[in-house]
Amino acid sequence: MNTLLAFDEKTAETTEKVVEVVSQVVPLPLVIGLTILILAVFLGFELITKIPPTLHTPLMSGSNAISGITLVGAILVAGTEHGGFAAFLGFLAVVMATVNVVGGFLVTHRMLQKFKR
Amino acid sequence: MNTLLAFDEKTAETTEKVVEVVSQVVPLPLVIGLTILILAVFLGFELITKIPPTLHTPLMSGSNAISGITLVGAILVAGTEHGGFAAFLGFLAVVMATVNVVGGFLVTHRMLQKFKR
Amino acid sequence: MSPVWINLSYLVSAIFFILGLKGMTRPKTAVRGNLCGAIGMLIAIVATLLAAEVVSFAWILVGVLIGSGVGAYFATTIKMEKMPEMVALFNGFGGAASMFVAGGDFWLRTGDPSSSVIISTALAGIIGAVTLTGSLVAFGKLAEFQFIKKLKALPQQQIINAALAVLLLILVSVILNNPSSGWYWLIVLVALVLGYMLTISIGGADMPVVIALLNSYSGLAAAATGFVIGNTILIIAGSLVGASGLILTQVMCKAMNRSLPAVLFGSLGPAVDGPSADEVYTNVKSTSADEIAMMLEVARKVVIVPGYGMAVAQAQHAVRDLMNLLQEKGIEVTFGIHPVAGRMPGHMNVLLAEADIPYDLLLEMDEINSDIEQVDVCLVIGANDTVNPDARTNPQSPIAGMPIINVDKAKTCVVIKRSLSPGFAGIPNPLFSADNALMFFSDGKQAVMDIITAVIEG
Amino acid sequence: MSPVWINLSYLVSAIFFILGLKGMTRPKTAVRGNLCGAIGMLIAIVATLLAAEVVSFAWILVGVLIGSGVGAYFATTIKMEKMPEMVALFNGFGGAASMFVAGGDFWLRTGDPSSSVIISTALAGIIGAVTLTGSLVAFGKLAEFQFIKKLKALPQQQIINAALAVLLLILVSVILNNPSSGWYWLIVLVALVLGYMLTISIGGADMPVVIALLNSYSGLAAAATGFVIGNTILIIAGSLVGASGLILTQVMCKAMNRSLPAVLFGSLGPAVDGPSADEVYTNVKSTSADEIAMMLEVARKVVIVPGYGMAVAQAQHAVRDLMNLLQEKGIEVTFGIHPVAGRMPGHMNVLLAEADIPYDLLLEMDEINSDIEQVDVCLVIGANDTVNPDARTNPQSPIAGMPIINVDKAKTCVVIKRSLSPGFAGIPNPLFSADNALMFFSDGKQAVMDIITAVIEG
Ligand SMILES: NC(=O)c1ccc[n+]([C@@H]2O[C@H](COP(=O)([O-])OP(=O)(O)OC[C@H]3O[C@@H](n4cnc5c(N)ncnc54)[C@H](OP(=O)(O)O)[C@@H]3O)[C@@H](O)[C@H]2O)c1
Ligand SMILES: NC(=O)c1ccc[n+]([C@@H]2O[C@H](COP(=O)([O-])OP(=O)(O)OC[C@H]3O[C@@H](n4cnc5c(N)ncnc54)[C@H](OP(=O)(O)O)[C@@H]3O)[C@@H](O)[C@H]2O)c1
Repeated sequence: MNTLLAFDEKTAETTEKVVEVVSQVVPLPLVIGLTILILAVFLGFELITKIPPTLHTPLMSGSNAISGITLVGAILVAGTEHGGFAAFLGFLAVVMATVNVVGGFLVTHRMLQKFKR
Repeated sequence: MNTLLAFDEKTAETTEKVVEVVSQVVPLPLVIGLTILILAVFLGFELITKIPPTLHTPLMSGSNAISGITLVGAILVAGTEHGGFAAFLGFLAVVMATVNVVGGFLVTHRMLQKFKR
Repeated sequence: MSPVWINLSYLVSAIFFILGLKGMTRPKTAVRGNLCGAIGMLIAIVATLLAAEVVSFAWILVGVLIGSGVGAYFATTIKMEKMPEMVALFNGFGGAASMFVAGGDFWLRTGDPSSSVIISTALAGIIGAVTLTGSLVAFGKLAEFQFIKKLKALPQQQIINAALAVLLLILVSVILNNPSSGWYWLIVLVALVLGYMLTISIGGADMPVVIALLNSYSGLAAAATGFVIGNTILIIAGSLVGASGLILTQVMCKAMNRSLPAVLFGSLGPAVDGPSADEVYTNVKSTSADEIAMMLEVARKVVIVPGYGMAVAQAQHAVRDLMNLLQEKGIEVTFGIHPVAGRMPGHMNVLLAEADIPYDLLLEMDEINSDIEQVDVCLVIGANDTVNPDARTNPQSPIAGMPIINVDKAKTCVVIKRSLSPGFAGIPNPLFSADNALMFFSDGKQAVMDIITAVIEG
Repeated sequence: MSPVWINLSYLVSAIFFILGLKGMTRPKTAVRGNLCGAIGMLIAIVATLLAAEVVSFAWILVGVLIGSGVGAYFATTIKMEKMPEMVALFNGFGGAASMFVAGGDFWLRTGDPSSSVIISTALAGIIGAVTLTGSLVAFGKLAEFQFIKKLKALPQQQIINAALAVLLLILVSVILNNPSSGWYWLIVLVALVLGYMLTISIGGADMPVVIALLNSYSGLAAAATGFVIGNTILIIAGSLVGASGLILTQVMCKAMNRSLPAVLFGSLGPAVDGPSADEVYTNVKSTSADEIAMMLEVARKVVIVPGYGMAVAQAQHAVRDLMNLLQEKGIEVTFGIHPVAGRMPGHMNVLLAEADIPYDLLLEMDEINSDIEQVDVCLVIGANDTVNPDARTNPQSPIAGMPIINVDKAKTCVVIKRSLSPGFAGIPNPLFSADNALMFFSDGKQAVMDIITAVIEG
């Protein structure tokens, strides 16, 4: 069956139906996630090996701030309609991730301004 | 609905059914494809700016060979059970892409061997 | 906002993160790079807030307010010298957040999750938990809390750690067949203990490596969470951070000539069979600010080599004043920065930049070493292990092979520190009794100010 | 093989491509890098052959056999001088393949394809078709086929091109509402014409830029095809190639001090108001092999600057012999390589490497220029535009601002070429009548062999 060609008489119909239900969002397939991971890791290596030692401390605090991206997940969990325990966990995650993000970017900014000239 | 969390009572069931039908392959969503494209382009830029001018000719013929990756698509089209005109187009594509791949890698190899010492 | 648009926003956010890191490759563009990263974060957050599945905003709002307050407070009040501690602490928060998100998502799941989701969840929990307790220990050790010092590694530490790791593997295979939240929290609990156990046995001197590694972990935890909730931006940003932390770890290990496993599982403390301090310090000559001022006034080339002691003494502003004074007299002043001077990579650069010392005067180790013989006076301020010639000459030394700044090869070398006590590696330094070396025993800041006064008056 | 495994194989293949490009960053690892790329390709192909939807292998087998035969024949028999032509031709094949794949897939579709699929298909067709005819024209121009020379650009070329582009836009909006194969082939037809039109008006001297750009296009066509069939490896590999071609284009444009639009749409041919050859060539002194040999024997530093003429004359092996001879006499010989010498970037490096000249003797333009005043004899072999001092001194010159190798600043400069006829830019070169310049009118290879004989005999 021609699924890799994204074409197939039988599946075409079924797929279409689902597309309606989950409103065009299909859960990210594992292999695709891995592909994105590998590309990003390689890209990260190339980018970061170019950063000079002078900037290694700001790099550390800055990338720390970026790892606060998990805030996105925290918001999704904290904002769920089901509430309860999960929402509380989400709340904790929101607090911690926000400290990470806000504190990280701010302190990096503070440091980097000294390097401007 | 909690689709971004890949969780939802109603869709969970439907998704599962489809997963059976299309045997875990869902057509690549456009945004995901774009994400992969952007990551690969950035990675390409970082990698290729590091290649010294001495190797620019082999780089050109080598990346030419890589662009023959369209052979993968050619095989899918040429090998389809539906045959006919499409398979013929696929055949043409297979020939051309193979020339590109085989010729490209071979000639690059020939050139690079001179650089070994 | 429809999911397609949200995902497009995530893509834009990823581009901003990448451009942000590209900006960090040069001091001139680094501020802009950091702003880029912050904008990327903002885009991702706003897009998520607009997602259809986010329906109740109370928790989120309160959480963001608290978090912003705490984060902003720390970021604006922390002293530059305390950066390592702060990074360690924030790292832990990042790991904890991922751990909670994965747990919350698992709690919400009703259907039978696929095994890849379960494994991702378990990974996010494990890495997040290890990051949390590991970072807390690192924080405690860097801040030199007394109670942390009292906590000792257990005798069979490595075996216990291995047992915990095996236990985790078993628990993961259990949760694969019984996907219930209870098992998740048990896994997290074990991982929390493991994180503590792994770091408690590592010496304080190696904490910067641990922090960088945990930095990498906090990124990986976010990436694993990305697999849990099927979110590309978490995977991309997490991977970038993962790569960043790993590279910094490598940089440090190389600068200390040690392998990562040696840092993580190696023995610590000084080599027992090394020479004692009394054997080494036979020829120590101490000097005064006036004498140093006289030497400086006839010098043509002066190199200042700062170390952790400069950070402790907060001497960077005094050092800047000394530099200006000498430059006015036509003396060439540069700085020799060892890659692991201080308590985190780039630590010295940040401090000196804070004091408005132009970064093009901060030379890397190799550059300084290449013509250190031409240097008239080398002023070592609170550096110790990074200028210990034993690393070069004594193959038995615990720091043997570590590249150092060869201050002992300068014409004269003045070492400013409070006593003959050792640096973080805990070993004596033969530099202090070298023929061309003079000791100025004083607090770093006070010493530099005394020298300034002496130069002005003399 | 199940789709998951196929996709995993594609991921492995992508990693090999990336490692391959990383290998290309150093001459020592480049062979391995290229092999890596080939292995990546093999993995992708084998995985695809094992896909469930590939059921009939006859066409594939025949196609692969023919393609391999043709490819291997060209690759093993082509002369190194002809690389630019070969790359141009192969580029075209890559574009054509993507165009056929997209067309074949479109033909196979039965349901209503989504608009993103239609647009991707149209893009693959358009880019592929433009790449095909563009590359064929580039090939023809480089191979200097007579009939290509006779084809002239139409008077209102730019307007026609714009009209074709608009027509394509209209056709794409049509096919969006009537997704039928007929429209697809009409689009392809128009794009084929556009590709021809765009390149036919570009001067032969700019063909290398065009080839690099088409190289980039062939990658983008593959990436677009990846969107059509939902295949990640096509997207990744295509993007890598797209980036590669674009960077090479930039490199060349910078080395010629021209913008890409100026290359693609700019005027061509010599500036009409420039000085004529008769005005410039008033002081031309010609010399002989014996005289050159005498100068070489008393020289301490010799720099050889090759250009396209060396490729035409296939003089690289003779040059190698001359180098060995001079080195035996203790004379320092290096090579000055202009980034756009020859007919593609790195052209000279490949030729000289073919003749076993170590690549560390091949210096880049800036390096050579930095102490060219110390050079006793500069031997220019078949280079012209890349050593034209007008670029530096005459702001009116069509090549004004192009960085050149300043051979006119060497103590003596010997220029080997067959006549006073101009290089690819078609403008006279004041170097030839400079006071310190001597012309040796001869075929490049013959000239070098004559010099060798003279040196040996003298
Ligand atoms: N930076 C990193 O990323 C990193 C990473 C891993 C490991 N490390 C380790 O950290 C160490 C860094 O070496 P280092 O040379 O910078 O420092 P160090 O070897 O730790 O020595 C610091 C010296 O500063 C002196 N000091 C402390 N407070 C002072 C004050 N107020 N005024 C003047 N002097 C003062 C101390 O001597 P007194 O007590 O006598 O004053 C001490 O000997 C190395 O062992 C390195 O391997 C660093
Ligand atoms: N390499 C690239 O990537 C690239 C890219 C874009 C543009 N270009 C353009 O290509 C040109 C390259 O400059 P170039 O200096 O290498 O070459 P050139 O300016 O094209 O000049 C080549 C010279 O070689 C001589 N020649 C031809 N056959 C010869 C033979 N058998 N023996 C000896 N001499 C021979 C010709 O003069 P006679 O006929 O008198 O012998 C001619 O003047 C530039 O205009 C550059 O802008 C190159």
